[in-house]
Amino acid sequence: MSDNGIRYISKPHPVTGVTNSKLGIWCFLASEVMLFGGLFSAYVLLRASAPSWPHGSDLLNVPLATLNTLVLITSSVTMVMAWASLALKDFSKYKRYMAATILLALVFLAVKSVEYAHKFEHHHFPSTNTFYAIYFTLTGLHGLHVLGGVVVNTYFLFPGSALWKKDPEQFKGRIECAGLYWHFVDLVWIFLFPVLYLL
Amino acid sequence: MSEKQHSHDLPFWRKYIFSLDHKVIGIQYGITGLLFLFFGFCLMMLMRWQLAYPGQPLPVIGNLFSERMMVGGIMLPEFYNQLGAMHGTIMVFLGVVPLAVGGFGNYLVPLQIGAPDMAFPKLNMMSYWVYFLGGVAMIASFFLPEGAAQSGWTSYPPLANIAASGQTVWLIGMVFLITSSLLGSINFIVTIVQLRAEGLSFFRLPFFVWAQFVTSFLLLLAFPPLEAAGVLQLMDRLAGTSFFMPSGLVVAGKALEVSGGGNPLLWQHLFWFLAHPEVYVLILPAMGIVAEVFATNTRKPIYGYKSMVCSVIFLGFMSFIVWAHHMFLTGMSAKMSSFFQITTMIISIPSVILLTALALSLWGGSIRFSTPMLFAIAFLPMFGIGGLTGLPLGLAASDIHLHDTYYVIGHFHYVVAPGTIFALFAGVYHWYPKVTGRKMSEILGKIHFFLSIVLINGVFMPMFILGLAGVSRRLYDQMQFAHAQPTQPLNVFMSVCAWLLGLAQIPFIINIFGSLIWGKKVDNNPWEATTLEWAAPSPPPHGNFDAVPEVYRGPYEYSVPGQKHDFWPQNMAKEN
Amino acid sequence: MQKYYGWGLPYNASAYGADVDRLIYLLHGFMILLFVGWLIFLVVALFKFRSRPGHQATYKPDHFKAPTYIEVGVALFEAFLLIGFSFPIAKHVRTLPPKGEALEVRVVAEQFAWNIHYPGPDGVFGKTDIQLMVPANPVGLDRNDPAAKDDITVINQLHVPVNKPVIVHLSSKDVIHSFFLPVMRVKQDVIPGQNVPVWFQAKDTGNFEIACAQLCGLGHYRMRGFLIVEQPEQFAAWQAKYAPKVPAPAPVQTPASPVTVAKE
Amino acid sequence: MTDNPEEIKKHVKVYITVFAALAFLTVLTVAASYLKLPLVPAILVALFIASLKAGLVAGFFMHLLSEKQVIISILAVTVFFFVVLMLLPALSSSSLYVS
Repeated sequence: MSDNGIRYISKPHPVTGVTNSKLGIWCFLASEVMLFGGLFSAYVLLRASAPSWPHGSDLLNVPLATLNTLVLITSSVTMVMAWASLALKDFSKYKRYMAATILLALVFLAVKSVEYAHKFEHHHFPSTNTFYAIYFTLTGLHGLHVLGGVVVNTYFLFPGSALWKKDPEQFKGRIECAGLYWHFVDLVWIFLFPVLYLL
Repeated sequence: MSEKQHSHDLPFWRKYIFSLDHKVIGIQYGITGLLFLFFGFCLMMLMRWQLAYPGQPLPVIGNLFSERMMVGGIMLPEFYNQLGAMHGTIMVFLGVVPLAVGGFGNYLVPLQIGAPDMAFPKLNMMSYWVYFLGGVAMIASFFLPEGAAQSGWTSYPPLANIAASGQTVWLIGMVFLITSSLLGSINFIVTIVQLRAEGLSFFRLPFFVWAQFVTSFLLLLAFPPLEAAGVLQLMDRLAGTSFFMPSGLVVAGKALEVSGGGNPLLWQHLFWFLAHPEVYVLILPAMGIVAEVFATNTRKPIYGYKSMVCSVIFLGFMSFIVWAHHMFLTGMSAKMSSFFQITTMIISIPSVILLTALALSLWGGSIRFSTPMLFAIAFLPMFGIGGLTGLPLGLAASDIHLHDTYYVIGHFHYVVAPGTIFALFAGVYHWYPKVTGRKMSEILGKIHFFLSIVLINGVFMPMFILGLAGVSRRLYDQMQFAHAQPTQPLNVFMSVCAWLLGLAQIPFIINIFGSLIWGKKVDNNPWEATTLEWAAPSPPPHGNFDAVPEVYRGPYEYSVPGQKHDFWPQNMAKEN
Repeated sequence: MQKYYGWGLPYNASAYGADVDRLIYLLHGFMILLFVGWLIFLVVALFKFRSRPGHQATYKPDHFKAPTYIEVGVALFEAFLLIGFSFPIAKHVRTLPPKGEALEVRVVAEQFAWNIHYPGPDGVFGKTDIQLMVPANPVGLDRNDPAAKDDITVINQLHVPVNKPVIVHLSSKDVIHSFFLPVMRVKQDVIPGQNVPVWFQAKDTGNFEIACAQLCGLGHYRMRGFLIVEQPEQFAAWQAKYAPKVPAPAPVQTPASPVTVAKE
Repeated sequence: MTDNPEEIKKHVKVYITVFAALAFLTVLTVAASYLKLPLVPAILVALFIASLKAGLVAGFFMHLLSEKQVIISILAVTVFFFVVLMLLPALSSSSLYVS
């Protein structure tokens, strides 16, 4: 029971079995699925109607992207470990795992910016052709989502963690939701990587 | 310190401007929505001058505009196209949806399900202010050097891609509005699923809450593809990509330096993938309001509550597979147009069921002709005309002649203007006592109703005649076409009706502000209704109910045999 | 002069226009019938069950079965209209007449004009190139191409022989337009980057109109063309008059501004 | 979510194995791309591996395998509309368009 009487904030609803925030984050992820779905369907339509479509591996650096994928998967794991250590009431382990997640995300963004810089040097801009256009749009929007995740996670690492002492249950729920968002961002990259780089 | 005292010592700006209370946010949405409706109405009244008297200077107001819009009072085509595009955008995205979903939904859903507030109050406040930013962006685009967006509210590329800077501001405004509706819909779904009172099962929910629930799913799942399309168009306009620009374009004699390879139909598909569920977002809350007003004023339960709920859910699913009936003429083959004709015919069935169920709810009732009831009754035939005129547009054969003519404009305005907006008027008159504790004047209300119902038909009925004659839409001056000249006098009639309709809203405006002072004071249940919002005091305090209410029966238990009163509120344990 | 336009459907000069008009009238009859019957029910219900002293609403009034029959009837009639009328007409409109019989014309829509390109007696369209698209040569016809020698290009003047199917190949140079012939009940969006054929067959001669039905910018309202349906002899005479006089190879003017189309 | 420590410790082992599987699948899909398969099989292979990885992340990391019915039904509705959205390009492919 929070201050203005809204129930099921930290305790799950007896019938539906979920807390408000978990249902809310899943609804948000549903809309994100439709957002990236719209961009993927644009990709498919553009590729189908294009007379010639370059091979991703010819224009893009696949080994670097593979490393990037592994970095993002590792950050997904450290995120779920952070949540698990909260479940084990081990706050210090949580802080280490959360820091690792943020660090890995920054590595991912760094690799991405290196990749972008490399392309801009060779005058491959979004306006060069439709392949680069959809490549920059998809990876750019995904990058923005990664950045958003980093900002939220940093909040939970420093100022947000004060809630741990006041209401551990609610804080664990928040970290779970941040985790769900983060795994979703990783999920999108899991599809982006083969579609853009390997096909 | 209980919640009630806590809210009293909030500073003014925390209590009214950046409030977390769903009722204050509902009123904020309501007032902003009504202001934008009025602003969109004024844009239309300007357009009506050019349509009725093409090329003649606008008497007084004409010289207020800058040289780029009106030269010596004579409207320029650029300004006319801006008015057309912004009238559509403002009425749909800034007027009706925020009023129907943001205003009515935010205020009433928590009350009708017995919840103290929405599930995420901060998210609720943020969704209002993101909507507000979107509105500011749309209005600011008028003051750009080359004016606002001018390629229609559908902004089809390549025209939208090569348009002036107003289109970029329109896209940014749209991204804000879409984000606001998205956050709002998450709030609604979680509130309706999680915070229902004890004993309030899904099939005891008032139909208004069902309508808002399905509307929230449409907003949640249909808006993001348009956001994706908006991102693509922003990239086209700012980063020089060519998602929607095919190669080999020659504009004004010069070949366009774009990488080409894009497909303009991609935008149309993504836009209409949203825009058809969007039109159901416009109509479902209106049907919810009409159902509530009907039950209360016929003193009997709604006919076929379960069949209406199933139709609304079926409508929600079907609305996602009909979008291409807006694109019959883009060169699609007979096979594809047949598929979308069939789905369009199928989707007309739940709408007919909903309309028939509402009409049959009158049978056997004891009908009180109060102002909300008058507007709700008028909704039925008006939405009926809107729906019926959708038939010739839904069949590809007749759509060939009628597509993109004034017939289409008559069709969708009948659904939105005398349909949704009349239902919203009914809602304002019906719930004003709950929001302010005072009743609106019946005399002013009836004047407003009888003037509006006559004039609104005067504006939109002739559009079908223009449409059959083949007059294309969005024409700055239809006198240029021989096939459009005979119907030009009708435009004068329509314009006069439109201006008078503007005047007919004055009793409504006087009523809204006047009743705050001289309206009759009422208790918490002036209409003797059964749903939960009438169990809370009017206006309800922060937190709505003292304790979480207990619900014992369905939402519309009126004239139950063997009861003293002819209404049996949901939360009343023993008989009434 | 015979009055072609008035209130309601314009004059029908198309061979298959009668089917479309019949469908539109049938639909509107059905709609008016449904609406009036339904309005009568509404008025009767409102009057019969208005609240008055001594009148009590009934909790569960016994509802007659009529509404469900009406709903099913409406659905069946809609299905009949769909399969009986709309599909055949839509299919008829979409299947082009055999190439041999029909006159083929290319119409290139441009911001605020219809450029019309006839293949000329040899029946073959000349090559076009966007490099050559200058105001004097809006279609960008390359006169050096042998097939283009006899091609005729005109602006806003679509001459068509009567009682002969005409296939119009629509393409656009800049934005989306919509090729609309009110009297022929023909309308087809012209999407840049696509070449969409549409066909019609005139059954009467006369001076009719071409209109643009899709917002295409400032001049959308004045994008007017003329559709002149005439006897075959007059059509041949007109074509002869407009055939290029001296087949001198048109000097390849370098377009005004050196324009490079970005590489594909 | 059961909160007792042993349960969580078991979960942690699962997360590590899932992590290994994801890493392996990533390397596998990259290796598959070097086979230079023709387009359609390449798409099928890549999408199959990607769906496998997505299933692992969604099932274990996002606890979808043990999730409540209300969330599963919302996701089912979303998948239905996602499929319609992905059919959109097929509907506007040139075969269905006269041009």
